[in-house]
Amino acid sequence: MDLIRDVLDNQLVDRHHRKMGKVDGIIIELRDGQPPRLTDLETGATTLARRLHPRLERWIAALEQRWGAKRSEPLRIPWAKVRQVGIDVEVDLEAEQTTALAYEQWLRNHVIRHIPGGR
Amino acid sequence: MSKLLEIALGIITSIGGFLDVGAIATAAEAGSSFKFQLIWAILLGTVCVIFLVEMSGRLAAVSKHSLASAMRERFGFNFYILPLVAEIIVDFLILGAEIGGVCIALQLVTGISFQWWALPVAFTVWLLLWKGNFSIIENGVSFLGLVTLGFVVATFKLRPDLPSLGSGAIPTLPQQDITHYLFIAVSILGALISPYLFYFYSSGAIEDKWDESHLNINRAVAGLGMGFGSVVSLGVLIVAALVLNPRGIQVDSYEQAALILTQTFGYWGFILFAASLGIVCFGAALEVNLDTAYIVAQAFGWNWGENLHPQEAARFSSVYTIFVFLAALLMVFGIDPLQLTLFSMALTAVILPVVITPFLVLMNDQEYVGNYRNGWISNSVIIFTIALAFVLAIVAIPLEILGG
Amino acid sequence: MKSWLFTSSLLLLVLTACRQASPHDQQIKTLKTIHSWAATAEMVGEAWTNGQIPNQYAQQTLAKSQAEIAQARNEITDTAISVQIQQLDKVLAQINSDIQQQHQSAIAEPLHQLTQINQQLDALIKQ
Amino acid sequence: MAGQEVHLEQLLGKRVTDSLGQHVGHIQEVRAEQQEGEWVIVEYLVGIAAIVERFSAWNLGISFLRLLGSHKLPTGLHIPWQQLDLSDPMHPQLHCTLAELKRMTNQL
Repeated sequence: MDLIRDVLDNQLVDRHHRKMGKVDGIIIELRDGQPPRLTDLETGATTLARRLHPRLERWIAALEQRWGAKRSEPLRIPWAKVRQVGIDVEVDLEAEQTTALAYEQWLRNHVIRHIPGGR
Repeated sequence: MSKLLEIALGIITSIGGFLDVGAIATAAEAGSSFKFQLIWAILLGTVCVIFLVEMSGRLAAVSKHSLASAMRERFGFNFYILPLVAEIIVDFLILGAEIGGVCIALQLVTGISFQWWALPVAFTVWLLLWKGNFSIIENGVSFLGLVTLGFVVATFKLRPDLPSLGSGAIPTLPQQDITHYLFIAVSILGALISPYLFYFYSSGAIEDKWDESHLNINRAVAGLGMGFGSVVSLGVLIVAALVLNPRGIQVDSYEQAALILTQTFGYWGFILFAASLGIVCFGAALEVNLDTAYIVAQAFGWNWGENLHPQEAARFSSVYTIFVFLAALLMVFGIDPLQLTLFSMALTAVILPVVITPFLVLMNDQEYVGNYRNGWISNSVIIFTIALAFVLAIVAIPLEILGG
Repeated sequence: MKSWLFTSSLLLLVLTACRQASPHDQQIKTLKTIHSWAATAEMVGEAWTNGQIPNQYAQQTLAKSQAEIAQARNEITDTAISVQIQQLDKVLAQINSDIQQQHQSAIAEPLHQLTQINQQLDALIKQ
Repeated sequence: MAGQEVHLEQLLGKRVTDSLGQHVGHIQEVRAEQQEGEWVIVEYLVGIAAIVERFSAWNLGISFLRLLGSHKLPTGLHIPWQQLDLSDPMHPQLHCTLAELKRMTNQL
């Protein structure tokens, strides 16, 4: 499996194929005398921003802490939850139960529902 | 739905997708300033756009992934951020120009200045996206777009001289005003080969749940739809060349373009022009606004879809809600719609290379398009378009600074 | 990256240099703009006479023509032409007020003058 | 080094040097395999060829190179996991020299 090509930046879907963001980061663990192990996937704006520029990461984190859902820490998904890697990366989770959709939920409950026709 | 009906609908839709404020404005400007001499630019742009639209449809039908998602997955976010930001900026200006086109149409008919119409028009665009679904957006507005065939009828009534039309199909440089000529040529190509069309079309194929069985429809729709759209553009150019050019009128403003059908159709010609401009720009405004929401949502892997209820895709619908009102502000501040149009078309040409180059990789990727990979003809067209786009990008920047 | 910047700025410089149009070319360009708007006004006048366009639109477009021509006039240095353009401005104002007052018959005269001025402008450009 | 956590996405594009400080290339791809029920990294791909591979554009790349008249195809470098020291993820370094790596992996 080519991690950069097939996993990083690919669509993340939950067990019902609901879109829950994309793979923004991959975490590995270095071990003595053994090959590095894949431990988690990460999804979240701060992880993504860090790849572009470390300063951008701090800005995004500050923004997220102040406004909206007030969540800036990325969601970590243990590699054991990964069901399938095709063009999409499918994980054995319930998207709505995770923090991956924190901003989606916040917007839905605080903004969209209050606009006529949005409910 | 029977396949034939689906094809017919698709063709009508893509006439609407092809024609927008840019296509009309650049064609009118080209015809009035240089007679038939820029016909080649429309023909060249049409061939490129047919191939690229077919590919974005094929990519979506086979891989079930839109162009934007595929670009982000294959090239990584750090690359995709380039076309994404560029496209958002261009979409912003184009959306402003499309809203401007609708406002001008309303000003022509009512006499009330276009600035006053900007927010009501933006609100109507938003309301349709908020309440409607994809097929309303796609089919409803495009059927109205058939009024633009008036330009084609006018062309026949004016009986243009065929040999001189034919000579316009071959690129030649004029004796004077070379910078202006090149600027319009770049703007025409930028208006026809518009990236938002590819992103929108591939997202639309997914909204319509296309699969491999739709590949023939895709081919017919891309070829015939874009072809018909191009015929209307040519009509605008030819009518402008026959009506305005002999009098020495160069289209610097929409008020001047509004006169091109009065000679042929009288009062109804004036109304027909306003209606065509208004409908085409309104349809395009819907598409550009939706397109921006598509590419942003797809960039981050959010849930998206015009067929979803706004609360099922909260971030997606927030994007188009905010974007359309921001773009309308351009018109509220009274920026000249035609100048904005020409500027954003030339700017489109600048961002083309970064949007088209990924086609070459994606359309040859077994994992995405499987057995439906590009043949050598399609690949050659992409390579040619990339080369063309690079030349345009290099030419467009100085022309833009010099103001054409 | 640096060499690329250098090349493109050089290209830009060359292109700008090429565009340093002679005063004569500049004059022709300005005349073309004036002619274009005067011809627009003429066409509007004709179309209005034939009842092919709404009043409001006719007035707005005439006003716009006047404004555009006034702006271009500042660039004209030749006094003879300048006088001619003042004349043009008067004619346009006359047409506009005729349209405002719905003087269907009165408009023929200034419209005829406008046609003549346009022919002169055309001849000047083609010189 | 054991138990140290590394963000793989941060490694992408990082310049690798060998034990003598010589330039090896930039990391373009990381390959993983399933071993005894868990996913582990087996090798790192470096160089232009790795980019081509990442875009799975091999056929296209090869025909393009033929067009340009090139007969020798670039292969890029595969670095086995044992040979790459990631204890400073900002500056990945080989445990051996570039020449040794090439000999070891029989490349080029």
